[in-house]
Amino acid sequence: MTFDTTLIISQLFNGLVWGIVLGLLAMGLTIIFGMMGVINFAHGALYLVGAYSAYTSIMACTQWMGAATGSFWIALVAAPIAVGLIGMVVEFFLLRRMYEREIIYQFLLTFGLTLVIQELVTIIWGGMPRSFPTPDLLQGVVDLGFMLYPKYRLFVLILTPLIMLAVWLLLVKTRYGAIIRAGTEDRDMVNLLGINVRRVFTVVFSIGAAMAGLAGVLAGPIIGSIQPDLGNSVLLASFVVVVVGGLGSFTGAIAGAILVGLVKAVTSMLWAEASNAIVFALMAVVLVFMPQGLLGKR
Amino acid sequence: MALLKTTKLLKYFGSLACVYYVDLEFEEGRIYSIIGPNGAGKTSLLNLISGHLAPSSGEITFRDRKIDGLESSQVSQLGIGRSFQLNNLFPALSVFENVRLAVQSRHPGRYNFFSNIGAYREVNEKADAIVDKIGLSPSSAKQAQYLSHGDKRLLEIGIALATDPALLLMDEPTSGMAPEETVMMLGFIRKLALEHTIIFIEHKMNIVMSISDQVIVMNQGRVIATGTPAAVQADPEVRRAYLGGID
Amino acid sequence: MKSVLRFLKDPFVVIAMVSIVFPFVFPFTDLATEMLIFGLLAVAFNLMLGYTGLLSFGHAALFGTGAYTMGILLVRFQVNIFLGMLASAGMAAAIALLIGWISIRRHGIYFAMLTLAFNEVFYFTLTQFRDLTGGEDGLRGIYRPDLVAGPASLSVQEPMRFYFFVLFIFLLSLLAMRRITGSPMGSVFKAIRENENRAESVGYKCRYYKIVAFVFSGFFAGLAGALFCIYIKYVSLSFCHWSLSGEVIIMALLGGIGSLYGPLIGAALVTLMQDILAGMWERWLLLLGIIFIIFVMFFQGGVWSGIEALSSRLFRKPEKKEIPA
Amino acid sequence: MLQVEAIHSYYGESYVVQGISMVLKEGEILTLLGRNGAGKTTTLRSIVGLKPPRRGKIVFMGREITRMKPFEVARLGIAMVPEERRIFSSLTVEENLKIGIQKGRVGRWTLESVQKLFPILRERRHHRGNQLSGGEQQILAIARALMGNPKFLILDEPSEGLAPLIIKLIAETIKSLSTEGMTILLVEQNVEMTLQIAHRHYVLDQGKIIYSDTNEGLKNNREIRDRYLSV
Repeated sequence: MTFDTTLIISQLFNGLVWGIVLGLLAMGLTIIFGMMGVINFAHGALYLVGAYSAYTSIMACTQWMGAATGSFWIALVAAPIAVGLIGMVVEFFLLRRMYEREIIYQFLLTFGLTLVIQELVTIIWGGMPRSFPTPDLLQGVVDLGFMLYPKYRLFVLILTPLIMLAVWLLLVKTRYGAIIRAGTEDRDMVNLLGINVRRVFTVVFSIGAAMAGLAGVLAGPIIGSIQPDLGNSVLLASFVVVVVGGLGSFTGAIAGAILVGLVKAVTSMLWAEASNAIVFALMAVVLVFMPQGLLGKR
Repeated sequence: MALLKTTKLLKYFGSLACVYYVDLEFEEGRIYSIIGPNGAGKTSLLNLISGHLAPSSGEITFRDRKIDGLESSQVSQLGIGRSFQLNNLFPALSVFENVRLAVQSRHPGRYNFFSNIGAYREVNEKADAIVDKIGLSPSSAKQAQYLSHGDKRLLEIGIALATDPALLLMDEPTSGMAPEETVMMLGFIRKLALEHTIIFIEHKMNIVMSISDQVIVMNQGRVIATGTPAAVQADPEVRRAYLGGID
Repeated sequence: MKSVLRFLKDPFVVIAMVSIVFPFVFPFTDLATEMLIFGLLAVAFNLMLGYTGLLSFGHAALFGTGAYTMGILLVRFQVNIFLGMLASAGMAAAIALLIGWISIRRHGIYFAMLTLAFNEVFYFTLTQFRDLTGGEDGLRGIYRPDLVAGPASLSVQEPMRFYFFVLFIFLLSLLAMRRITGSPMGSVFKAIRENENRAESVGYKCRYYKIVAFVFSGFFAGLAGALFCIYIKYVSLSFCHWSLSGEVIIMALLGGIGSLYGPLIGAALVTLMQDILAGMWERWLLLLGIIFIIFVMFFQGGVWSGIEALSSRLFRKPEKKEIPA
Repeated sequence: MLQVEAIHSYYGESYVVQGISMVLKEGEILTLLGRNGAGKTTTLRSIVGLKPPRRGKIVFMGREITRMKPFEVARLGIAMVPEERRIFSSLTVEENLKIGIQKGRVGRWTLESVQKLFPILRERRHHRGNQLSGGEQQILAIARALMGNPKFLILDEPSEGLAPLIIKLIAETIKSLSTEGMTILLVEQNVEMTLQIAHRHYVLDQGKIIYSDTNEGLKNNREIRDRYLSV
């Protein structure tokens, strides 16, 4: 009996960890949508790039410095920066020309981008799965008193909310954050106040992209092995999260992520194959009965 | 019997009442104008009548039939036509197609999905007649988005007319028009009044005073006066709330 | 002479003529057949995006429904081919009705998300009925039946014959969709695309019309699925995967969503690229993605509007867009 | 200070500004009058770079700004208070003001001095933009423009839809800003108000300037007022 409860609790914890990683992705999506009105279909691809660039950075560090000490921590910083830069390039050369167009076209542009990025990843890293190492420091398990739980997952469970909090504070408490929020409402007016809105948008998109990249790094050791179709399922899941939580709402994204993570954990205990479909069914139900999502505005 | 009647009509947006206990009666065959400063609740009142908004409480009856809570398509089918303050057209369709769509909405053929649209003679003829009536025959084949502003305003009304409304709601039909166009529009509204009951929102006082039978003055969601143009102009509360600072 | 010329200016006639001659010029008959089938799917899809303004991410489910229905009817009941196709299209229309009835309540991107969600749920449902669908292994044992109508029968095993059979169905469907878009109801679809609120204000219950558009679209998408099933003699879960929905969107946009025929060109191009490039380079999707991005950004009208502009120059039609005063 | 030389601007396909020229001197209050659709707002949008003219030239303090982006124009010291105020409704009053700050442009106006000028902005500093009345929004919009310490202030119909008392307050503010040396370009429908504060007027009709005169001149010209400006 005790064995069963431990199993259930650890499954719920897994759901929570997964949910919080999704939450990070969803928050990136939300920032991009909330600030720029763009539904970023390429978010999953950016997550993919995050995971792969972290992988490469870990391998490279290991090669140079011998032992794998610290290499994960370098990747944890380097990969989001790399992905953020990619986001910057994408915004600057592609998305920027699309703001005047209907939202569907921005959606389609990022959809095409997904194809391109995913293929590029396959070309660069090959189609075979690659195993993603867990950092030495976080190997093994911790005794939580009521159960043993992998150190790394616990680490993710603690670190991710801190990052979310930091981003949230940046957006809500600083003048730059106020500018970003103002930019979502009325670009022309912000421009008229002497602020280069285009640059603000570039920054916003690259922050959102970097968050997707970070989620990719953090997820690496959890999934253990990475392959080029990694982005797809995660993309769909994070869409579900933002829709369930309420498009454009931060708290909604986090609440939605945790809900989806837990639902997924519970269903994978009861009926594993159905867990994906049930998550989507959840989204459909929310959309039909609460079109603004759980915590959406308007 | 009043054609249209509102009883204790109330609409809240959040905690703000944009229409506050409005009781009005509209008789058939007259021209009513609604005036008031920005944010007085004029457009909201029109939206409540036309089914674009649902009231928070209160009742609207049209020919003794309760119409509050109906969808805008149902309200339209009952015989209330609506034109909008900002042009609300089918931009990539031609003038003729814009009007024909509205005519067709009253025709049983609208459910037909397998015959050529050109085969409905009476629909096409009526659409032509209305395009002619609003004076846009020369640009009948032009896409609505390429019309001049004044012509767009006319088409806006043409679409509303094409549904054969007994009651025509017009939101600032002359907004943004040049002086000569405004004069033409006035003549047009007078002509329409022979066949339709009209309620319209207007900012230009000389227009309001010259063509309305009844003027309704709103301020902060309330109706503060109703009556003939002369009576309303003389009303001290109206002068204070609305006319005061401007003239 | 003049009437002949006008006849030739009708895009439908041109398409019919080109596709009749095509297999004699183009050496890959099977590929040509595939182009027709996906062309039908893309045009069906565009009844929604191009004509009604609804972006569906669920057309893979409708295509798959058509294919599975056809496959199952063949394997289990050895059904008549025409009956089977009708049943497949009908089944897809029914699924479209179900998905549409719920999804249509939301607009824009929410609508797209809902159709995507239903596509996923549908996909999963198929994996669960393994006895019926063959699950992950796909449905096997499908054969291409002869065309049987009363006492007459005709074999379509030979590629060229099959091509013309598909072409027959294809042209029939195209004509039907042309009637639909040119009908009074078709004009309401366009009105919804242009300005749904105003359409509602003049008295159309738009929800109803949107569902009807979805059902029509589903019917022809299902038909395309059924044709694909007897073409490839196999049905797999990948037919229902949402990435196929994505591919259809790409086809439609590349060809141009502004006309009935544009998506045909897009479908033909994508199918061709898929076959030729995929043979040369495994990662051809990269090129497809880049081309797609370029079209989304710079060629809103797609290939078709380019062709139209060219042909109007050839026939010296007066400029379509009037110059405003 | 500002020279507009024969600018032509289009709105979509319609030819809205048909060769407008004007000159503004430092410290002066100039108005653009005319009916709806006369091209006033488009002229303003052309000046601040939101709608660059197709032809013509705009020079501000000796620098050509014709093709500059709006934020670059703003950084030179031109502030615009647009029609409908365009307050950021989800931001607080204080955040709205802070966004108006421009680094490198310091001067008389700071959060404190603006709040001193309009005490209501201090009282309501934690309210969101959408919780303000029309008059409060107009005040906030003006204050937000001042936060960037501009040399030249453009106001598009500041009195529109406001109560007489607020209109008076705004008119007085405009006047006192001008006595402190601010150059002001005002677009108005409310002719009475502009006659009380402006130095010179231009009257626009169908995209062209059809009349220009001093304040006294317009006051005495009944014909122009009746023909183009009567409410």
